[in-house]
Amino acid sequence: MNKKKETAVVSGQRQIAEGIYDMWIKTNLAVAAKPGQFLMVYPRGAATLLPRPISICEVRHDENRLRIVYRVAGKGTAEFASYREGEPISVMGTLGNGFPLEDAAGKRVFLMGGGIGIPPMLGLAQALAESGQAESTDAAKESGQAESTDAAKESGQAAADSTDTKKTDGLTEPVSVHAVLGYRDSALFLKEEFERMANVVVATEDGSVGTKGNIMDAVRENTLTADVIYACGPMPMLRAVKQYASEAGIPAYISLEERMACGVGACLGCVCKTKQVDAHSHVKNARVCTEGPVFLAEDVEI
Amino acid sequence: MNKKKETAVVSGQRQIAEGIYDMWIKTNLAVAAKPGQFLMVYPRGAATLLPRPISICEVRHDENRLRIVYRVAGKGTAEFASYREGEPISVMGTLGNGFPLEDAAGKRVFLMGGGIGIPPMLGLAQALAESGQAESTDAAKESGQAESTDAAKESGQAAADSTDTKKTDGLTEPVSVHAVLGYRDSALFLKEEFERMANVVVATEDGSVGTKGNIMDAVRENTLTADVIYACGPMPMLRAVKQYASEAGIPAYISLEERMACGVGACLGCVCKTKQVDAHSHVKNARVCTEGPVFLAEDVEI
Amino acid sequence: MQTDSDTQQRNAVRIRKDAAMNTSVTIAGVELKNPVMTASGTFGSGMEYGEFVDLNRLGAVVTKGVANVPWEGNPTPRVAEVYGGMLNAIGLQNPGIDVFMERDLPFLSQYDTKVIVNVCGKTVEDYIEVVEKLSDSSVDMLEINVSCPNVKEGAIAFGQKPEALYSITEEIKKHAKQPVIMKLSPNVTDIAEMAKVAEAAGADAISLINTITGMKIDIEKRRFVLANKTGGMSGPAIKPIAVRMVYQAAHAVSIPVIGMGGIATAEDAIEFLLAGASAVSVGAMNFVNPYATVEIVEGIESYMKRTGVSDVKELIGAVV
Amino acid sequence: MQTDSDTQQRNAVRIRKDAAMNTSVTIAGVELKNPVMTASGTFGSGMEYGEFVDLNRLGAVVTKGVANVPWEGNPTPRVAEVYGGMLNAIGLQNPGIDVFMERDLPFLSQYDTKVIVNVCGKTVEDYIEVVEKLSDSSVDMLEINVSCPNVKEGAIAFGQKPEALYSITEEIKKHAKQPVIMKLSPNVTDIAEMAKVAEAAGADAISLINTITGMKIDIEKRRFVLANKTGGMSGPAIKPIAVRMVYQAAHAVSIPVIGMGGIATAEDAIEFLLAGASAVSVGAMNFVNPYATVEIVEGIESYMKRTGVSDVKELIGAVV
Repeated sequence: MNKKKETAVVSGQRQIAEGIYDMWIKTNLAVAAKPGQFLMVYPRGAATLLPRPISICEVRHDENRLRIVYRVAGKGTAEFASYREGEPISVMGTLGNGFPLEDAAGKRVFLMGGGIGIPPMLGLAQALAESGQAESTDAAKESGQAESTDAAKESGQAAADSTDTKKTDGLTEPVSVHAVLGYRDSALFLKEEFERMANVVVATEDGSVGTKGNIMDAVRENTLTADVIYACGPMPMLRAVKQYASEAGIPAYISLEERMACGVGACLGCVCKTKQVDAHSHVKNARVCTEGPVFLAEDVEI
Repeated sequence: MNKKKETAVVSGQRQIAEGIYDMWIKTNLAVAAKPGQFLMVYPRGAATLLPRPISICEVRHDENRLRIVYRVAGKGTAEFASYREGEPISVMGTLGNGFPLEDAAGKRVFLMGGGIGIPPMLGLAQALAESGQAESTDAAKESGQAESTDAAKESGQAAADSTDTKKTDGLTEPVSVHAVLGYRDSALFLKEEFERMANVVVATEDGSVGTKGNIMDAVRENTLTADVIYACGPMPMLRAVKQYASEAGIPAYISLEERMACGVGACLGCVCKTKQVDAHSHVKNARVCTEGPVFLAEDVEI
Repeated sequence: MQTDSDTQQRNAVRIRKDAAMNTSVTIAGVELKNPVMTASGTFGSGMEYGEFVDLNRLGAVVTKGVANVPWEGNPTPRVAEVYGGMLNAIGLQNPGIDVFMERDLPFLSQYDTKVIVNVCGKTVEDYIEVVEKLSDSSVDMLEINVSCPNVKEGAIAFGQKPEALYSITEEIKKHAKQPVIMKLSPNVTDIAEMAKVAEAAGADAISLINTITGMKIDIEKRRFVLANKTGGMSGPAIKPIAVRMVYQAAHAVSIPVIGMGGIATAEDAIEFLLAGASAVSVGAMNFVNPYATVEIVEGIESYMKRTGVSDVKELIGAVV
Repeated sequence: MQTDSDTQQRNAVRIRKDAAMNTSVTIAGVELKNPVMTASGTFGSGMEYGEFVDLNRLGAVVTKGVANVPWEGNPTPRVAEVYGGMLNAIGLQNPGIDVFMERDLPFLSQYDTKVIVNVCGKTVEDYIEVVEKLSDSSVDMLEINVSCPNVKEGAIAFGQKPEALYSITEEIKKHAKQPVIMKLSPNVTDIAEMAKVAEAAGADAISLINTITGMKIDIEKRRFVLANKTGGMSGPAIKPIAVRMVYQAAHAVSIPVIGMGGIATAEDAIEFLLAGASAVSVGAMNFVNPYATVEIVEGIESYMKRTGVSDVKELIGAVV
């Protein structure tokens, strides 16, 4: 898969919460984009030269369109927020490894998103839902769908084993998907879209909706359990997710953020600490932009 | 007269020759603007912070509008050239001393413009024409218009004396106005507008129209003479004007260009060498932005 | 049509300074009503920008450099734009101390702001002549320019070598009646060392950074853009270098540090205060926004209000 | 939709290099097909940007700094944006010379471009170990990093003092089989002196400027943006300082100078050549435009064509 920088076109943008923008981009980069990958978006302003890494929220492969949902956090993103339909936008992509969908097969899945970490979980929720559809139209019909559901509930191991028999085009349906979403307040951006594809549980910092507190509080309050976790959000949340997963003995795939410059693995700006010596760097650092942004929580020191 | 920086509005812009743009600006700065003064125009781009000094081409006091005609010479002016009607434009003004109109009273006048030095001469031509109209409606009717015309032709001194008797609102009509305009080629921007107010003589570098050569060549070829000169253009042209005026024993007011930073006399970037010690600087340097841009040619070393 | 000064005036009304808010700072015993000053050479003697801002709102006005006699300065072009900033090689053109005292000082004295005279010279004697002429004047402080990169003699020659800086500082202190601020050059290997030398020689304060020597070449005409070939670079482009040097200098000495270099906004000014500056100067950005100084005064007040800072001195050196 | 690489390819076709046009330059006996190189630390070992540009088009690839053993580098955040540029404090993270020789060097050797290895170390012995391991390799030149501002030991300590620079240069020359380029720090008072010292100690060429030490403070969080507090500044913002230093260095020595600092376009590259650089490196701007290097190669060719320059060497030091 080749990385490219190109001048794409904004095919639509709207504000969906205070400071949160929802933009569709017409770009050839959509062809190979996967949930959990990101784009580098380049401001035009001469004072803000570095590209901004922004997670891909949704992909329409057939329409050559990508969706990004981002928070205005400075001059660069404020510039992006001013773009109207039809304007050019300078993007590079698609970057990063993305979430391993195959590990959701036959499992009870948590999609955990906090704040501006919520948007990339939407694309993942869609991909998981589509894997289910794919299955129900072919593989699922062959093998019957109830079979592994109970097994998966028993243990993650059992579910993992079952994937071998069920895999269709590398994907199989998860048993259940809970989207656990943490917001600041009642501005529940994207929540309705999640509800079409997952069971949604909400936590808000101000307690205005759902559980007052963070996403782990919401999990406890709703006595939810899972076999695998996918998560994106602020570092304190990811630390809590890592600890929870470790105690529960389940894998957690977490998408990390770090200040980046190049986005392609050249500058070594965006490393995270790893438990083992990294195969590329030969030290205990992995490049978030290239080896990540998604890591198995137990592999990284956060 | 207070200087101000303000966010004005572009009220229209068109390209009138290759790389030459004609922009009208709606601005309160028009109130006190005079021919030969200039604006500082500020690019928005973060790499191009310094304002660009641009001569005022025309003023409509009654409409709060100013006209600038400028050449695209770099990133800043290229940015200005992209502005559409209704867009904001950041300007400071009005700056500089302007041309002394009163010295044209009762004289045979040369307005000499070379290249992008042509536009400021248009506003001067208008002001001189208006001074004539003002006169013909009041002062001229009283004293009779033919009187000083012959006297003025005899000598500049006689004409200067006559201004005392004819001055109306500080202005009187010149006897004749020749606009001597030097262009690169046949792209004779603004020429038709000059023709409504002055006798126009053209020189082109490539000889495609009028005299082949510079404006002094055109003066010689047409055996024109004058009692006072107003000029704006590139330095070699202004040097030729200075020499011509000196040999002819007539005053020449020349508008100088120099790289500027502040535009208000603070930075001392844009000085020109003066014959005598300058009253402000106490050295033989005058600030083009403040003491100028119009100087009596004999007062400056160019 | 919205004039930028209208906006400024509206803000002035909206962001009324809290009575309990203390914005004053003290440099070498001189109390400034707020930490915002002008950078020498960018504000004339205040007259030109007095048409745009109320000089009474400023902590201090620092004048264009003044020598013992008039200086003609360098040939033109003297200024050039660079990415995010500018180069200048004015060469310290000035009308000399006598004209300054007759014309500029009386003008400045009308205002309720502190007056800091920037002093330049080719020899130590030149500096001392100016310093002595000012000794009975109403001038509040002296800033000694030993860091102008654009003149051949004097100036930066004193500011790039520790021994030279020490001896000129010591000599000026012997003759100065007012507190002495030594203005340091960034064109050095070790700014902390230079700061310490100035302090050891008796300076009451230091200010930095002066401009950084730069060059621009016109590739079409194949010649230098500035007649002087090199010029001093200023503007937002150099701010990170200036913040670093202010931080290093402030942590090397106990005398106050006046920080400058690319300050365009209140946010920039606060960054310098947090790095250790006791006051800040606005320089080249006056050319870009003639209202910058007062907007920064107001912006610091609104930051203090928003973040619950009652005394601006709490910000000084708060990031370590 | 127009991809930037499409544009680049169209240009490549349109601006066919004139057969009579000579773009090659020679540095210490090594002939580069054109004067455009990459700046160490901004281009990895070529692999990452090989997805964007044809490495065969470059005069040389200069690798990320390599030490005798793997280095972990600094904590994050390691990078920050500043006005017209960036700060970095990577801290020379690298996999060590053995991995470099096993993995990166064979990759680079596939291409028809010169390979210059940037060497870093904490002690003179560290440097020499790397230099000796490379002595029988296919590497064309060595660039000795004595100017990284982001590591506590070694690096810049060798690059800011004339005596230290002299002795490490002399020592490395004793062990190096390939030509040695000393990469100089701009964080010095007198770059011409440092250039002369490097030449006197036997350097075959010098390269400059490395990054300028800068700092950025987050005024909302009241903390340094970089974990290392300071970082090296690069990008268009520093270009005028770099051009000035290249000019001063080139006029102080007779060995070739490789110029860099904020080069974003062919025009920038040509400015450095005119100032006296024999070759140029593209650094931080690779991050902004991954096609920058090849666009600059092509832009130099089209400038030569337009202005009637048949040999790029005519441009070197042409403005005095």
